[in-house]
Formats: sequence, C-alpha cells, structure tokens
Amino acid sequence: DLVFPSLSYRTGPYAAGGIPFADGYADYFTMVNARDGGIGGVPIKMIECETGYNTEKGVECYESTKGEGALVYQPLSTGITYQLIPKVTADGIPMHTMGYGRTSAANGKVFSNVFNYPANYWNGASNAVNHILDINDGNIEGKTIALVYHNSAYGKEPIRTLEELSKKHGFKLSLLAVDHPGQEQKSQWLQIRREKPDYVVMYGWGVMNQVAVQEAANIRFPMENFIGIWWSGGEHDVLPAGDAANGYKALTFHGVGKDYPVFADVQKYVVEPGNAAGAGDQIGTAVYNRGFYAAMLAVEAAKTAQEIHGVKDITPAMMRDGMEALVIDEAKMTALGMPNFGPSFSVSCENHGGPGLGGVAQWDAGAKEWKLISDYAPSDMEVIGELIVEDSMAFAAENNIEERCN
Amino acid sequence: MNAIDSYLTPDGRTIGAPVMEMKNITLRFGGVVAIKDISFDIREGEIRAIIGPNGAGKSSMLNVMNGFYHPQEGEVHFRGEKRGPMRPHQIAHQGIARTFQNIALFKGMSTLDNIMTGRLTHMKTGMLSQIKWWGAAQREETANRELVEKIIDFLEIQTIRKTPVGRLPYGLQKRVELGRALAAEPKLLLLDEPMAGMNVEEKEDMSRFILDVNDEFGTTIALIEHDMGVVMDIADRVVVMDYGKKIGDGTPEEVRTNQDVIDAYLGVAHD
Amino acid sequence: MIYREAGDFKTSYAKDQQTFPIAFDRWGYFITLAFAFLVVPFIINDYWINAVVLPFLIYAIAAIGLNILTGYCGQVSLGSGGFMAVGAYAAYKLMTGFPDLNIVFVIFLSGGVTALVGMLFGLPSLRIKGFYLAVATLAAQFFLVWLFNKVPWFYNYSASGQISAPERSIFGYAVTGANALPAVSYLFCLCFVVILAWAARNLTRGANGRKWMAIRDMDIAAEIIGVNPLKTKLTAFGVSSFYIGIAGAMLFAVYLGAAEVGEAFGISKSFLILFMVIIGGLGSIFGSFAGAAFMVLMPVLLKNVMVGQLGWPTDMAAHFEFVIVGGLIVLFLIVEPHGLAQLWRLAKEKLRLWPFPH
Amino acid sequence: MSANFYFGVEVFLNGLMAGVMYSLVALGFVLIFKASGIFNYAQGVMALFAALTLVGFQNGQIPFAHLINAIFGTDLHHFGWHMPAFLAILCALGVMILFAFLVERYILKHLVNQEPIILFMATIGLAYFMEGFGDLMWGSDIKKLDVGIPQGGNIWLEENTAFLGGEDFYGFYLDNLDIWATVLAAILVTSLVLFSQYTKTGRALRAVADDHQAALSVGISLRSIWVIVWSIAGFVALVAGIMWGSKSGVQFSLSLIALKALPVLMLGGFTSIPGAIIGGLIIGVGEKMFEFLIGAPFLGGATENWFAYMLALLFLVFRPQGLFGEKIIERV
Amino acid sequence: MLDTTENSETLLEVNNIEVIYNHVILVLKGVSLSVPKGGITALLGGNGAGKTTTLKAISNLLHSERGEVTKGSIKYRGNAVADLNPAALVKSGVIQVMEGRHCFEHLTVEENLMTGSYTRRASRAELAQDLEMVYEYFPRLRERRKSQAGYTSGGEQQMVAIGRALMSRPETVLLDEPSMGLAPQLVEEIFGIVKDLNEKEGVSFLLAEQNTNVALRFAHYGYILESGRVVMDGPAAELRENPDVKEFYLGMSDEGRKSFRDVRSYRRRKRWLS
Ligand SMILES: Nc1ncnc2c1ncn2[C@@H]1O[C@H](COP(=O)(O)OP(=O)(O)OP(=O)(O)O)[C@@H](O)[C@H]1O
Ligand SMILES: Nc1ncnc2c1ncn2[C@@H]1O[C@H](COP(=O)(O)OP(=O)(O)OP(=O)(O)O)[C@@H](O)[C@H]1O
Ligand SMILES: [Mg+2]
Ligand SMILES: [Mg+2]
Repeated sequence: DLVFPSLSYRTGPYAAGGIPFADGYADYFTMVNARDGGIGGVPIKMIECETGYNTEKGVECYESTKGEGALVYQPLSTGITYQLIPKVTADGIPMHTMGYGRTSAANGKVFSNVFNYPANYWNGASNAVNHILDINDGNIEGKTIALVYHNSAYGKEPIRTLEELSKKHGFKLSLLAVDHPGQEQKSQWLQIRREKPDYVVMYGWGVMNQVAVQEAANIRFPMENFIGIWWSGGEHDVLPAGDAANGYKALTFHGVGKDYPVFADVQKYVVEPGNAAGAGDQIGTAVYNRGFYAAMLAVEAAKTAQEIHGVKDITPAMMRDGMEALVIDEAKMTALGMPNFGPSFSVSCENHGGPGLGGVAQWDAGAKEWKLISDYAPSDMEVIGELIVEDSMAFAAENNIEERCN
Repeated sequence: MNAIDSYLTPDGRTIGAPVMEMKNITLRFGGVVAIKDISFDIREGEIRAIIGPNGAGKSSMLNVMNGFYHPQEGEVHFRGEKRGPMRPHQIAHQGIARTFQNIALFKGMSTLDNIMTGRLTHMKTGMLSQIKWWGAAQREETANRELVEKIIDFLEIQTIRKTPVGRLPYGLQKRVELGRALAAEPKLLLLDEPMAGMNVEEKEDMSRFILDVNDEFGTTIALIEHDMGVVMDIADRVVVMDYGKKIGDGTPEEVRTNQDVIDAYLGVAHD
Repeated sequence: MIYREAGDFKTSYAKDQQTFPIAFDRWGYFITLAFAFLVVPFIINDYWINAVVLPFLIYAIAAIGLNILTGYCGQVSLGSGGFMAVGAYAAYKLMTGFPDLNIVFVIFLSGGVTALVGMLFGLPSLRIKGFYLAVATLAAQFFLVWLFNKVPWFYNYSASGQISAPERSIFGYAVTGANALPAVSYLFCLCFVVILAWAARNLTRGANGRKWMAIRDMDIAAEIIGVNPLKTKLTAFGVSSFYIGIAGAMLFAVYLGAAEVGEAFGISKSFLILFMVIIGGLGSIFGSFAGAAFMVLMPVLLKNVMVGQLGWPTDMAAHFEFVIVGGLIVLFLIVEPHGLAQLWRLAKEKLRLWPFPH
Repeated sequence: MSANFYFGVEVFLNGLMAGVMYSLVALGFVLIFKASGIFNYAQGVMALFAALTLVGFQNGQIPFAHLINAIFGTDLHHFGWHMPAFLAILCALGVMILFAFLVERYILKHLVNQEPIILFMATIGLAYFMEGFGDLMWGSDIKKLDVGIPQGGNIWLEENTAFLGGEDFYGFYLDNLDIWATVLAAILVTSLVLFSQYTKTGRALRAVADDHQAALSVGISLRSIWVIVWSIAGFVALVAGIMWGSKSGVQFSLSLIALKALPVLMLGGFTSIPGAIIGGLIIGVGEKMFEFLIGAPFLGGATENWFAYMLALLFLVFRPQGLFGEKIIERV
Repeated sequence: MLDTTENSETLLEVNNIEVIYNHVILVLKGVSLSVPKGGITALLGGNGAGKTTTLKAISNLLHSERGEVTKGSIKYRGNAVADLNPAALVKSGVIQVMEGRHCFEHLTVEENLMTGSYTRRASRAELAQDLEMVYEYFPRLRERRKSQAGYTSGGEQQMVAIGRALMSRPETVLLDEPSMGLAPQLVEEIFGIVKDLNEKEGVSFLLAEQNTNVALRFAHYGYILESGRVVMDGPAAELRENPDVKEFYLGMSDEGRKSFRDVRSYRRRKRWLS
C-alpha cells in the first residue's frame, strides 16, 4: 500500500479549520482508491492521526505513522512543521506544508525534504499587496495597510515581507497583534477605527477570524478593503457575521466552490457509498477544497515518482524525488476534472516553493459562497526570494547543512 | 517594679533575674482592646502562669511575647534588652518557643518530622551539602535526631514516631506540640493551654513533663491554663487578666485569695 | 508473605533515614534502575522513545520541580509552562551564543537562569496565598510567553519566532538535533532524571524539606518556630524553577527539537504538570513519576486502543480521550485524594497486614 | 478638546464594556467559590457547554448524532425543528440544572471536606470531561449563536456624539451586544447580592465555604446547597455563553474565556459578587487603556493578556484578598 | 437528679459498632451504648480512646473523614442513622457540637449562631428570642456579636459552637468536649446550662468529656472508653465511687486530691486491664 498519513485536528481550538481540511484530504484518497483502484494500481492507505494542533501529539503521530512507510506528511500546523523538519530530514521522508510552515523551506538547496508549493506565507503577503496595487492602478504611495495577525510564529511570518514591500511601494504598515485565541479584539479594532487604514490584511486562524470579521463589520469597516490570508478564508469564518461579512476578501491558491467535474466523482465514489470523511457536509467549502487539493498534489507527486523510478510501490525517498519533479499544468488538471483548480507550476531541486501564484476570492453573503475574482497572479519574487535565501542560509549555518543541487 | 533580684520558691529553687519584661503593653484590634496597659515580668527559671476568663487577652499576650502581634504601646524587654521591631522567626532564633491554643502542628508530617522542625533554628548546613547529603548534612541530621529521640522518649510518644500527626488524638497532638517546642531548647517556653482536653491522668503526665523540663533544663516557662488545680500546684507566680487588664499578680496563694480574681474568674474559691 | 518489613530492624539513625527503609523496596528500586540503564537502551525503538519515554522522563523532572513547590512548600503555581519556556529559551540562547559549551552545562545553566526568574516571580508569595497566588502565577505564565514571543533577541531574530535546537553531542554522540540516536537521548535524560530525583529526595528529607513542609502545613506556626517564610518560599521557588527550567530546556533541546513559545509552553502545559503532581501525589517524589507516567501514557494508550485497535474515527477517539482522562482524574481524586503515591502506600499497608484485614 | 482625548474616552468606555463581559464569566466562579470554597475551573467549559446546548436545541440537532451514526451506521443529524430562542434558553437551563445534580451526585458528594486544591483538581477533571462530552454530544464544528441580541456599533450613540471631537472623530463606538451585557450583568449582580446577603440560604452558602464538616454538623445539607449553587452558576454560565457565543460563535475556544475572568476574580476577590463586577471594570479599562497608551504604541501590542494578570497581581500585593474579598484570617 | 434508668424510652442506641479510618485503621472495636430520652449520658476516656469517633459515627460525619462504620448499627428512635444524611439527622433533632470549635471563621458571631437555626422553620421573632436566650447564656458573645468568628478567642469560639447548636432547638445534643478551653467559672455555667435544658426542656445529651469530675457530677449515666472499647459503664454516682475512676479520672487518691507536683511518672495498672 501507499501510506499517506493525515495529521489532522478535529478537536481543540482550531478544529473549525482542521475538520474540513482533513475531510478534503481524506475524500480525495478515498475517491482515487474507489475510482482508479489507487495510484498506478497500488491502493492508498490513509492513516489519520489526531494532533489537536498540539506539537507533542504531532510528534507522537509522526513517530507512530512513520514506521508504516509513510510517504509524505502534511501536518497542517506551523508548529508541528518546525518540529518535524529535522526529523523528516533525518528519516528521509518528505513533508509538504502547503501554504503554511517554514517559508524559507522553499529553498530546496537547504531543505531537502520539505516542500511548500504552490504558495507560502510570504507569497500571500505579496499577493495581498499586489491585489491592492491592482485596485489602485499600481500606486499605493502613502496609503496605510494594517496587518492584523495571530500573535504566534504563523502570524508573524508576513511581517518581514510586508516591511520590505512597504519600503518598495511606499505604503505605511501598521501592525496589530492578536493573542491566542483571539476572542477579544476590541483594542485592535478600535485602533483600526481610529487610524482608518485604507486596507486591512489579516493572518488569523481559528476563532480569531470570526471575531475579526464580526468586529470589522461592527465598526463598519469597508469589507472589500479587508483581505485575509487563505487561512482566514473559510466559510465558517464569515458565516457567523451574516450579511455584514459581504464583500470580505480572502486569498487562495486553489479553486473555491463545487463547480468542478471532479466533485461528481466525489459524489459518486465517496458520498454515495457512504465513505465520506467526517460528516460529509464540508464538500466544496474553501478549506475542504484545500485539503482536497493537497491530496491531489500528493497523488500526482506519487504518480511522478512511480514514473521516475519505474516502481509502483514507491518508498518515501522516491516520493521525495517525485515531489521534486512535480509538474502541474492546466492539461493535467483538466484531465483530473479540476480545470483551473489551481495555478500551473513546477517544482525543482532548488525551488521547493513553486511560483507563489495566488488569487483573490470574495465572499458573497447572499449566496453564501466564495467567488474567485482574480486570476492566479504572481507574487513579488524579487523581494521574497531574497528573504528566503537569507533565512534559509541562516538555518543552514546554524545546523551545518551543506547546499545541495549544485 | 519588683525591687528584688531573685527569690526562693517554696520548694527551694532559686528564681533569677527577669528574662522577659512586659512594660505597659496595650494591644488593640480595631475597636477591641485586647490588652490594656499591662506590665509584668518573667524570671529566669520560674513557671509563670497567666490565667483569666475567656477573651481576657491571655493568648494575645503570648502572641505579643513572641512577636506575632505588635502592641500599639509598650515595650518588651528580653534578657535585659529592649526588643525592636522583629519578625516572629527572628524571635524564635533568640530562644523563645511556644505551643498554641488551637493546635498548630504540621498536619502533613509525621510526629518525628514535626519535632524535628523544632530543631530548625539549630540546623545550619547549606543547600549544597543537603543535596549531597552524605557528610555534613547527614551528620547534622543524625545529631539532631538523637536529641529529638530523647525528647520523644521523655514524652513517651515512641509508638507514634512515624504516624502523621493529623491522625493523632487531641491529647497526643498537644504532647507532640510540646515536643516540638522543647526541641528548640528554648530559653523561654510559652505554653498556651497545654492541658486543655485532657483528663486528669493525662494532666498529671503533662504537669510532670512541664515540671521536669523546668527542673532538668532550667527552662523558663510561661503557661496559660484554665485548670486551677494545675496552676495552683505547679506555678511559681501567677498573673491574672480580665478584659485586657491585669487584676492580680503574685504567688498562687496570693492570687487565690484575691477577691477580684475570685469575682472575675474563679467564681467560687477553689480548694 | 511477599511484602514484609518485620525483622528489618534499624540499628542507627542513619539507616533509619534512608530513602527506602524497607529492604524489599530497596531491592525493587535497584532492579528498576539497573533495568532502566542496562536493558531499556537496547530494546527501545523510535516510537517508544519519542512518544512515551522521553516525555515521561522530562515531565517527571518538571513534576518533581512543581512538587517541590506545590507538594512540599504548598505554593500552588500555574506558571510552570512559563518557567519551562525560560529554560528552553535560555538553553537556546546558550547553545547558539556559546556553541562550544557542553550541553550538560547548558542545561544546568538554563535551570539556573530559570531559578532566578522563578524567585523573582516568587516574591509576591510572601503576601499572596492560596488560590490568589495560583492565579497570580498565571501573570508569570502570560508575561513570559508574551516576552519570548515579542522580543526578537530571544529567538535570534528568526522570521517566525521559532527556535530550533542545533546539534550538540557528548562523548561524540549527538544528544540533540535530528541525528541523536534514541538510546543516547534516552540515557542522557535518564541520567538527569536520576541525579535530579536523588537530589530532590535529599533536599526534601532534611532540614530544607521540613522547612518547606512547615510552611505548607501552617505558615504562621512555621514562622513562629523560626522558619523565615520569605527565604523558605523563595528557595522553594528557586529550586522548583531550577527543575522546571531543566525540564523546559530538555523538552526543547532533546525532545521537541524546535519550539514556539505559545504553543509548546502555553498555559495547558502548566495545567498538565500540575495534574501530574496531583494525580501522582502531592509531596512525594515517587508520586511525581507516577503522575508523569499516568499523564503521558494514558492518552497514548487510549488513542492506540481506540484508534489502533477499535478503529474508531480519530475525532471521536479524541473526544472520548478527554472524557476518559477527565473522568479518571475525578475518579482518582475520589478514591484517593492524595494521589497514586498514597494509593501505593495504602496498598503496601494492606500487604503488610495481609492476609488479615486489619 | 482634541480628538485624541475622545479616542481615549472611547477606549475607556469600551474597556468598561469588555470588563462587563469578563465579569459575566467571573460571577460564576465567585458563586461557587463563595458557596463551597471550590475554585471551579470548569466554569469556562460550562459556558461553552451551555452555549452548545442552547444552539443544539435551537437548531434541533440530535445529541450524539455523530456517535450514533458511527455505531449504527445511521445518518442522523437533525430533528428538523427550529426552536424559538426563548424556549431553547429554558431547555438549556434545564440541562444545566440537571448537570448540577449530576456533579453533586457523582463528584462533590465524594469530596466533602477535602483540601481546596483537591477540589480544584476535580473541577479540572470535570472540565476535561465536559469538553469531550460536549463535543461528543454536539460536535466540534463551529456554530453560530443567535438569540436575537443585536450586534454591531450603536449608531444612535455614534451619530449623537460625533460633533464632540471634530473632523477625525466619528462619535463614540459602543457595541450593542456589550450594552446588553451590561444590562444583564447589572440585573444578575443585584439579584445575586440580595440572595447571598439577605437569605438564609445565602448565609448557609458562606458557612459551607468556611467549613464543610461544621456545616454538616449544624444540618446544612451540602447536597442541596451544592445543587442550588451549581445550578445558579450554570445559569450564569449560560448567560456568559450566550453573550460570548453571540460574539465569536460557539466552539472550543469559548471555554478559554475562563482565563480572561481569572484576573477579574483575583482583583475583585474570590468571594465577592460586587467584586466580580468592579474587578471586571477595572481589568477591562486597565488592559484596554494600557494597550491604547503603552502596549500598542511602544511594546508591540497584544499586551492585554498578561497586563490583566499583572494589574491584578499588583493589587493583590497591597490587598492579598482582592478588593472586596473576605479577609484571610491569620491567627494562632 | 432525674432518675433515668428503667422506664424511660431509649432515644439513641449504638450497637457494637466498629469504625475503620482510611480502610486500614481500626479505631472502634465494638462499642455499644444507649442514650435514654431526657438523660445526660457521659462518654469518658483518655486521649485517643475513640470518643470523638463514636460521636461522629452517630452524627454521620465520619464519611467526610474517610471513616466508615463497618459493623454494628446505630439507631435513633429506632431508625438506622446510616440511612440519614447529617442534615436529616439534625432535622430529626440530633445535633453535634464538634470538638475543636469549628466555627465559620468568616461569618460574624451572630451569623454563626443563626446558621444553627438553618433546619428550622421559625419566624423571625422566634429566632430573635432564641438568639436572646443564647446571649443570656453567654453575655460575652453579645459584646462580640459583630466580629468575625475567626477573630474571637478560643473560649469565645467554644461558646459560639455551643450556642449555635442550641439555636437548632435540638432534642439530643452530642457534645464533644464542651469544657475544653473554658475558664472554670464558665465550665460550671455550661454544665449548668446543660442541666437546665435537660430538666426544663427535656433535651437529652451525650457528652464526651475529659473533665470527668464535672461530667460525672452532672451526668446520669457514664461509659468509659479505652482504646476503642467500652471498659466500664454504670450510673454516674456509682462510677464516681469506683476506685479506679477515682484515681485515674478524678485525680483522687486515698488521701484526697493529689497535688500535680507530687505525681510521679510511675503509674498503677488499671484494674480492668489486668
Ligand atoms: N487578630 C485579632 N483580631 C481581632 N480581635 C482579636 C484578635 N486576636 C484576639 N482578638 C480579640 O482579643 C480578645 C482577647 O483574645 P485572646 O485570644 O487573647 O483571649 P484569651 O484570653 O486567650 O481567651 P481564651 O481563654 O478564650 O483563649 C478576644 O476578645 C478576641 O476576640
Ligand atoms: N481521620 C482519621 N484518620 C485516621 N485515624 C484517625 C482519624 N481520626 C481519628 N483517628 C484515630 O482514632 C483514634 C480515636 O480518636 P478520637 O479522636 O475518636 O479520640 P478521642 O477519644 O476523641 O480523643 P481526644 O480526647 O483526644 O479527643 C485515635 O487513635 C486516632 O489516631
Ligand atoms: Mg486563648
Ligand atoms: Mg475527641
């Protein structure tokens, strides 16, 4: 079997996001098994392990599943990612941290086993700024952007990037930290009300998202000027605020909604036989689609690995090679029934992070759905690339890692 | 106050110079005046009883003596020196130990450990040698343990050495408390109703202990007690308090016949 | 009669003061130690070491530390998570600042730094008592976490604020970092545990321990018999934090390898350690081990049974885990409020009388 | 006056309001502590559980649906009704009273006369238990709670104060939800104070807190006292759950509001009902003003959590029993 | 003195009970006693004899100390006590004054007294009257009525504890060492009160006392407990004449009262142990 562990969290403070992701991740594998009989004929075995977003449980999950021949880890937690980076490297197992984790892991020269394609936090920050630039015809000189962020490793990630970008584009950056769990954000939103920034960018997770959207609505901040990172762009984040959330924007690097042919397969091979993960009510939601997308990438990488090595029953090391050689293009996605579900990109030895393409989705409170309002646009790799090199080299120095790919 | 430097007790012991002098002590709690302008002294080697009706301020007086209460007015002299503001633990180091009216043993510890705590003022090894244990710490522990075992023998509580004190009956707890106070080898021992809740047989024992301590170690003792029989028999001098005031002071005989004392406290003249 | 103490007479006070006065216990202890040192390293695998044994050993240290403060000295603290963070960050700064410093020193020094911080936060304990103090220690918890999150110097200005432990070795064997062999990090932790437990035992059986317990049982009376409350409480805070700091340093450097303060050393950690101490038994070194074992093993066991054996969905298993662990805690407290250690003691008392009921 | 001054005033007002929200949680703690000397850590989880139950009733969710489905392979989710808010609140209250009975029956009864820390631990065990139980019963996904309490800035106030501060000032911002919370809190506190100070039961509550055994010996039935108190605390938890749930949705994090209530408790005193309110106001204003004046401009923000505790700590150093708590009796 | 022996009804009947603490410590090894209606029964014995334990077993307070009655039965008016919770017991008229005072520290003296009336359904006026009665008995308490009980002196607390029990208008009072820590004058007064209540209101008493002298003066019947067993019982007057009781509990020798100064550590063996 091809073993894909899913380190999920269906409990704890971040369950609201963890559940749909885990559902999507699982459903894709279920579908591939039922429809295609696995990858290249080898069935997939997904092992789910509950981490509760807790690093120690994450380690326990890792240790308990790696012996089963786990091919790739998708821990869905920046904290656990940091923990696992040295471990997976030593054990030779690849890890995919899609849209989260350690951004500088995009530098494949240093991080041999960690991948974070197609986009990372820093891309997100740049995508958001680019979107604002677009709206303002390329000039945001003198405007103010406020960053409302989860006061943790995750939330702090975009700060450096935004600082660089603010220098470059001449906007003013104002930082507002929100402590875990983020139920009480009065100070931050009063400050926003006072300072009247032109745009608010949010890096939130868990209850912080809902409260922020609600508070923004309360102070009648124009929702279309409020842009969340993809982790702040779930249905559950905006639904509680009701109509007031209309117009809120969130970044995304994959398709939203149910309008893809592949979901018919899901319906047929997963839902109808009663094999849907969880309650089966999450299909088509933003975070579900993300889990789904992650699983798709994993399966494609496995296929690539099978091709490269000519073996069906691949090992984690082969899987790693597959991931490093992964190419996703429109043709492939269309064939999978997921046209335009995500950007086209390819991974290389040097670049584990993909191109950093991201789109913007906007919430339609009336229809209760997200609408993609832009194409997958590139981020400012000039700025980000430099930062990635800087950070990853520091890591390499600290840990005596020699550069690869030369 | 008292011109004489020393006097002889009826049974022929010499009582020396004042160990502790209370001078015009006044203690108030909000509106309540617990002690009102009281002076008296306690002399080397004597057993000094303090008696009086409930709420007279006796326990408060002991609390003043060992620094737990700070009187609003008045001075305390200990061994000829005026006492400045001091914390109770410093006073303990000067050599004053006591027992309490409401037993204040360390409930989570065994009898032995409780009595060993009495030795704390004498134990000096540092933290590091404690961690190492072998050597100085163990030697010190053993030396003190020997002394404590003597006290345990003396109080006849060998059988409960390792029992947690919380489980002990009241009377034994009082005895352990006495043991803890004795272990400090105090110059002045303050006992707050050591015999409450005991029957005659046990009171006899306790009296014996108190007299022996006084005799053998020459410890000065101040004692609060409601059992007049005991007080009359073992005290050398008695202070009588009533509503915070001193209404009598003298030998048991003098006190017993004092009309004020009879009215306020004894009710009837006791035999 | 399997378990006996009769006929086991002591001829000197020193003998009477030994840790395991009963020969049977003493042998059991030596055998356990020998097993832990000589057998376990050869049979242990990656899963056991990382999922169970390392956290058990490290939490046992933290539990001993908190037990000194709470169990022996009676000062309830909910700041352990914060103090562990101090240990971890101190270790990180020392490891990155002085790459040549031996890891053993790093860990002891981290404990020392934590001891200082602990004493600082222990100062209010002179006036604040009981639950007020417990809640007040949360100030330390929240403040320290905020501080390590906010001041980039602590995490060497890394972009995310994560710290990761570089590789350090001892006698040529890596103990930290990804290349550490399980047996090596196990033995490393075990040595610390044995030494620290032994030190704790010595500290608590003599004058020091009695001072702490006196303060715990009745601080006023303790002061009146000559115990300096401030000094005593501060030493308790100091020693306790020293242990907790070491545990924090090891948790970060040896076990997790990387940490983010809010996640790894958050308030739930404080509660976890307090749990261990109470479930294990306040005022008992053995209890600290028992409590740590219980709190580490129980969830793993439950998970393995429910998910691994019974094949339940992970979320349901996780919910049941909460229900069961919570229920068990309550049950334990009802059966024996003084913890596993007391349960063990009572069992021994029963055994001693066995086969007679009283 | 400058707009800045009015901004300060606005922060102050909002601090008061936030404080009231904290007080709602703190009240539950106080009640139980006052009545039994138990520091009930489960109060936060009780609020979560109450809110979950309320939403569950409102939406006609089938309890344990997830579990039942997993065991019997059914596909149950909803009863298919939608209960009016008022009725759902009553039902949730009923559940909380039942809960009080069970807690007494299975936990407290067996822990009479134990040390406070043991009772404290038991409540943490209870909190764990309920966390898992609530999730099993109602699922761990996030739920929207709406009982008709209006939310969002109060426009009337905003419009009528806008003239104060010149151009940059929009008028004072107050959340309608907070205004409601204030009204509710005022009613709760007044009635609870009357209850505990002037009724026989109230006196018995305080007696129980001092000495379980003595209370038993004079014939106070610990069982009924505890059921009463835990029921009231359950009610308070429900109120807190409704207010916080309306604000942030109902899900796990709701239980963490307990942590925001602790400094309030400490500052006001564990045993004082008015203390819970006044403590809340001080903490609310303190942390918001600190963040406004110092935290955000100079310390990088997010100072509220620790500052609340530090503020409370500072107060305690001067008054170890909190502002209104009962003096800790130290005698020998 | 009331003659209580034969024909009066037995209120409280303790039948061969055994009590174990913590599942291992056996404290009472078969204690039987009975309290007749309208009588004052004394329970005497040295420290650790098990007096307090007996009283707690009767009032059902053992549970809260992790103690258990493992054998025997306790009946009040023919009903097994074990089935009642302490509160129900108080309602049916049995109240205990606990050893070591156990006042509610944070309540004022008056509030403490009022808690005693918790189980009663009485009008304000009645309660005020009873309060007045207690203050009559203990004038010292009237002065301290507004202070917190935790700050009153040991003797005052003892008064509070007794007064609190009286406030419940009991039928049977279990008094545990009422004289402890009280001034001699007050001891007499308290026993005077006991006698008063007993004679005028027909309240029955079971009192555990160390002060054998006074106890036997006021009681009708006495039991002597040693190491968890009843070693002797009989009408108080008889006990007072028993030579052993005289020597060990009353401190009398053949030549009258011994001086505490003269006792030696040596002790004569008690007859019943030989
Ligand atoms: N800390 C305190 N705060 C307020 N009042 C106090 C305090 N300590 C003692 N008192 C009051 O002072 C008076 C004297 O108390 P004290 O304990 O000294 O009496 P006592 O003579 O020992 O009486 P007893 O024989 O009953 O023990 C009492 O009325 C008591 O209530
Ligand atoms: N909670 C407890 N746990 C264990 N043993 C106990 C407990 N309470 C009492 N005992 C034991 O029971 C025995 C009887 O105690 P009890 O308190 O009944 O004696 P007593 O006759 O009232 O003595 P006193 O006159 O000193 O009050 C004692 O040996 C004591 O050690
Ligand atoms: Mg006194
Ligand atoms: Mg007794």
